[in-house]
Amino acid sequence: MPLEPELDELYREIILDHYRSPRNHAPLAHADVSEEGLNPLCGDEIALQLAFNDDRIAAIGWGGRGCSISQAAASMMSEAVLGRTAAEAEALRAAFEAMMSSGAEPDSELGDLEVLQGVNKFPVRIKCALLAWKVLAQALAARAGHSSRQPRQVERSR
Amino acid sequence: MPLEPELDELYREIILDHYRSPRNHAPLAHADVSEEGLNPLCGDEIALQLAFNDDRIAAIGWGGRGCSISQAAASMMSEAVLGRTAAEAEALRAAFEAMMSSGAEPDSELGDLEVLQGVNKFPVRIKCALLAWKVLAQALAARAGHSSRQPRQVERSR
Amino acid sequence: MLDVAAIRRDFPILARQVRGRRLVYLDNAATTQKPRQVIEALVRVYEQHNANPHRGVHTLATETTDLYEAARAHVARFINARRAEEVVFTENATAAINLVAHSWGRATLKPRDEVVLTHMEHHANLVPWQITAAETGAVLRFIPLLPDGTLDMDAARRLIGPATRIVAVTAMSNVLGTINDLRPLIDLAHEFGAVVLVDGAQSVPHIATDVQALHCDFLAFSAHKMLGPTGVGVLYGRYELLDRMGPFLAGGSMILKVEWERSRYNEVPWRFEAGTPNYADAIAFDAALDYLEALGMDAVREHEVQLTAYALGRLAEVDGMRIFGPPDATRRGGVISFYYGDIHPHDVGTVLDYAGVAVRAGHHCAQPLMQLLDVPATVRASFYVYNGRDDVDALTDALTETAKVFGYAARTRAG
Amino acid sequence: MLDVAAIRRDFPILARQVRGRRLVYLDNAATTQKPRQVIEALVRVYEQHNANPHRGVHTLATETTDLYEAARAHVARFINARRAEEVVFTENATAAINLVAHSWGRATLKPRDEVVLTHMEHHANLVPWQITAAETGAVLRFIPLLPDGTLDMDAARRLIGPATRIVAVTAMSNVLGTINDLRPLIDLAHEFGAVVLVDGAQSVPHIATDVQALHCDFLAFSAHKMLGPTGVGVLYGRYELLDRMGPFLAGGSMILKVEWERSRYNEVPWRFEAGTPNYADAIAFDAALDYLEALGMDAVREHEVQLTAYALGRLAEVDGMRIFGPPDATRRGGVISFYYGDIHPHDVGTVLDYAGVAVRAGHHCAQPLMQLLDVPATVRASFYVYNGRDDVDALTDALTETAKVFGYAARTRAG
Ligand SMILES: Cc1ncc(COP(=O)(O)O)c(C=O)c1O
Ligand SMILES: Cc1ncc(COP(=O)(O)O)c(C=O)c1O
Repeated sequence: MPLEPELDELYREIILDHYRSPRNHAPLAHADVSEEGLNPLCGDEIALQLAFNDDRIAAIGWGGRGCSISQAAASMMSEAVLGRTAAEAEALRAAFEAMMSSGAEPDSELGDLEVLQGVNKFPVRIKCALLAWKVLAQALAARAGHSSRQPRQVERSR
Repeated sequence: MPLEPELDELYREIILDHYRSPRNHAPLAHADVSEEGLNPLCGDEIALQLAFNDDRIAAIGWGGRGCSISQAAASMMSEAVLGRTAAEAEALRAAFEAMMSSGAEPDSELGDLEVLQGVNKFPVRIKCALLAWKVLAQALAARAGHSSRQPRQVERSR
Repeated sequence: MLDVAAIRRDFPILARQVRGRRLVYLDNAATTQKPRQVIEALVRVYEQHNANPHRGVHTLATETTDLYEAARAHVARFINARRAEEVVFTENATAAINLVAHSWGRATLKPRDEVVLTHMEHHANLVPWQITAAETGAVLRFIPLLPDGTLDMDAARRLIGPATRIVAVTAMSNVLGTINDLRPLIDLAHEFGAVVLVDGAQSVPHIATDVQALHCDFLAFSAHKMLGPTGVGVLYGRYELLDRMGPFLAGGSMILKVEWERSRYNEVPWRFEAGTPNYADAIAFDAALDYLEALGMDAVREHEVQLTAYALGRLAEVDGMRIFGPPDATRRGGVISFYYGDIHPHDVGTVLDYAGVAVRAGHHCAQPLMQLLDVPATVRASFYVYNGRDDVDALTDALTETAKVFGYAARTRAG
Repeated sequence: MLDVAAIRRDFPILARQVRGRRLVYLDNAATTQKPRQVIEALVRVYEQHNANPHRGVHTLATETTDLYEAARAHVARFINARRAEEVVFTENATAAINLVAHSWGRATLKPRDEVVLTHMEHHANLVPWQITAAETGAVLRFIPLLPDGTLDMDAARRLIGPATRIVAVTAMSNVLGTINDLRPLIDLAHEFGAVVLVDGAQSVPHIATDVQALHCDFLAFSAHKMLGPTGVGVLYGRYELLDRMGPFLAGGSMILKVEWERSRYNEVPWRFEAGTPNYADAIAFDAALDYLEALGMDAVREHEVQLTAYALGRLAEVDGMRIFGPPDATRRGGVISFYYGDIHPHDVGTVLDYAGVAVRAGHHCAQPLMQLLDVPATVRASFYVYNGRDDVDALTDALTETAKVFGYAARTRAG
């Protein structure tokens, strides 16, 4: 029973690599903002911390647990936004979400993140790939001062 | 569009006669027991009063409103039990209920009441024919001392 | 205009006979029949997709979830809600109103706050408010009716005021057929900061509904009264309102995070859908909406206005007929309640059944209104898309027969 | 023994393919598939009888009422209730438990009264009690689990005492498969005058149930988990208890006499069925009970014990497999939760789906239990009458494939 090529599209080697060796996977000692989110279907949880230098993300740390997609997506997100300004990170988030939700052709600036496009064929897993990014959006909003106090939920699972 | 014979079985002339000219259809001035019952489907209501002489039903009066079957049945019931002892009335009630519920061959002592047997073919109307008799049962029970204070409901409509 | 003959062919039950006669189904205000398109949609769920939605990653669960949420989105479009999340699926319209009486009412109402209802409410929009009022100390006020069966708007303007917290009113009476002019009532309620729940159980199936144009805060209705299966009701609620409401039924799916002693609740609308929803029927309801949209809700309304006008005319020819509700067919729905001579409605219903004509005889879940009308019950004939003039004729013919049985001197002047 | 091949032919959906592979449906604890006998019964209601029950004198209404009440009587026989009136139809098991938490709980519980639950309850038998406790001041107590996933009966004996008002406990865990030995618990509760609600959502479909032998006061379960349609739950309650309870949902049918300001409520069980019931699905549920009775509930149980034993054996051969719940198949139902190596259940579920194997991956509406098990979620395979050893083999084969994807060194020792 060989696996379908489609399944390989989901579990690309680079995704599994991030899953096994997550980057920036530790809490920050001094964070400017901390946000968390969860996906009630599978219990995925992501806690995210950002430290800024002026408007630039100077340090990022995250924790949580969940499936390979949610964890790899968080790891890749953390690499992708580190060093960017809030506005750049937000633009990247928007591009990523567009690729995941609408199946739009990936924006070339997404780089490695493009490997997650395969998740698009697995509607039920899209939420997994988006979780970390939603928490990022919360964190950026919180920093911009629209913070909601209590931990916000992210998306309802499908 | 001639009416079916079956329908004539339901609306026998004697039933319509009792419906148009109900017997004992007036409240008693001096009642020993008063009970009422209702059928929530069609809003049929029967209020019944009995006066006893020793153990014998010396006077009977009833009021209420409802369909031809419920009103005719009440009228016929009032004639049938007047002058009987509580035990005789109860026996008659049991015989009548058996005829209506199970389609059992009518007990010969039922007399005129037998015309209501046709209602048996109209399951939804059986409750109508039984309403007055259920109130009678309440009244007899009340007199025997098992009274429930507030007006009891009779049967749930079908 | 609707092509009634073609429509009838879609409804398998209409081929059935009752006691040897063609079934003339005129009990549509109670529940409607189902076209094969709806029955087939239901069969398709069970034969092809069935799985518990919202809880699984496997293909069947994904398919069922998508179909279920697509049904929700379709309902939202059908009533022009702003977003699908404004649609909560419940067991029936009654459960939808109970949800509001509980989650909004018990949390909001204080002693002496006023709940304004009308004298034409169905028990479903009366009894839940009695219970909530008893629990909170709120007071029920009732907008009375004018002799023609319409709401007394002058009285309404006196009743609705600063103490009013909610106005819960039917869009169309299931007894009188009256279509209420809701917009002025809703504007009045909003002036005083009250919210408005519209009982759309009788209106949504028959008249195009636009919750945004109506400005209502809540709307409740039932799928089974609009060609859909049983077991599905809808509560529409403005998102901001729903979002502030606590849960009603509790269990799986309506939670976000559960600990032993407390829980955080899910987003709207899932917060209000506890346990396994009746997804198969909700998905089949989607097909019922397709069917109605293909006919066109304006054509449905037009058809019923014409049929109702015809029926009012035919019934008026029957001697001893007392018809309730507004005389003008354009101001009422296709629901006609009447009392015939001195014949009890229950008896009329039985004789009509012998003629194959299914009508309702009873209090129509509006007992106190019966007292106002001073009748123990009424006979009610109600129409839908598959009814035609032949059905009305069957009704009036059968009424003539009824009069014969009861020796009532009924004559139709022109029949 | 069950003839699985013959049974499968009755289930149209089992002929379906998922991504080119035979559907191996192992998500039965979430919901079961439907035999054509049930689907046909549903179609028959709509094509031949459909009318609103309990409200009409016409033929269709009479037929529907009879079929609906016959379904109720059948449910009563199926669980050996004393009388049909002890069976209340609800939307699902969740709604049935909510009914008790509301109508019995809110009316009965006082501050510091104790509600005893267990650490293996489904959210449906936890969250309603959290809400009722918050409203009444009652306190929740939990019977803990032993390492093998059974209830700690010593702890239960310490917990249940004079302050206990209700013990609400599942007959079978939907995560661990544990079948609880309820009789001692129930006797203990009764000694202290407490009532007992049994969550039978997982047990009634799989094990012959006798409420009289069990001595339980309430029992809740869902039709959709036992071959029946969605949208039907059952609350069994001892008549004397139900009869003393006030209504929950309010509206049509549940009333006896309505006035503007107050109402008198109907008899049990109709007092608890407000509005138009989901009669079509209840009637189809009757056919599901026929189907199960034709197989024989003892044969169903025997089949599942054997299949579970086989599955436990096969899964134990898979390296890195952590299986939860009692190891003895005779002490558990056909529900097996596991964690496979370090692969997240969500990932396992996705890969299995590619093999056509539908399992559940998640918290199974038992989030706090997941914390006790110290896992974020589990994979759960659950069986029913149409499952055979080939399904179990498909599962274990697919697990081997999963390990390959994730580079996890899984080997089946004997596979
Ligand atoms: C043990 C248990 N209780 C209650 C429920 C709730 O059932 P339903 O979702 O049909 O209300 C379930 C199933 O989800 C269950 O497994
Ligand atoms: C005006 C009105 N409101 C509410 C209802 C209740 O609908 P359901 O019984 O489907 O809950 C009905 C129908 O019975 C109705 O006619």
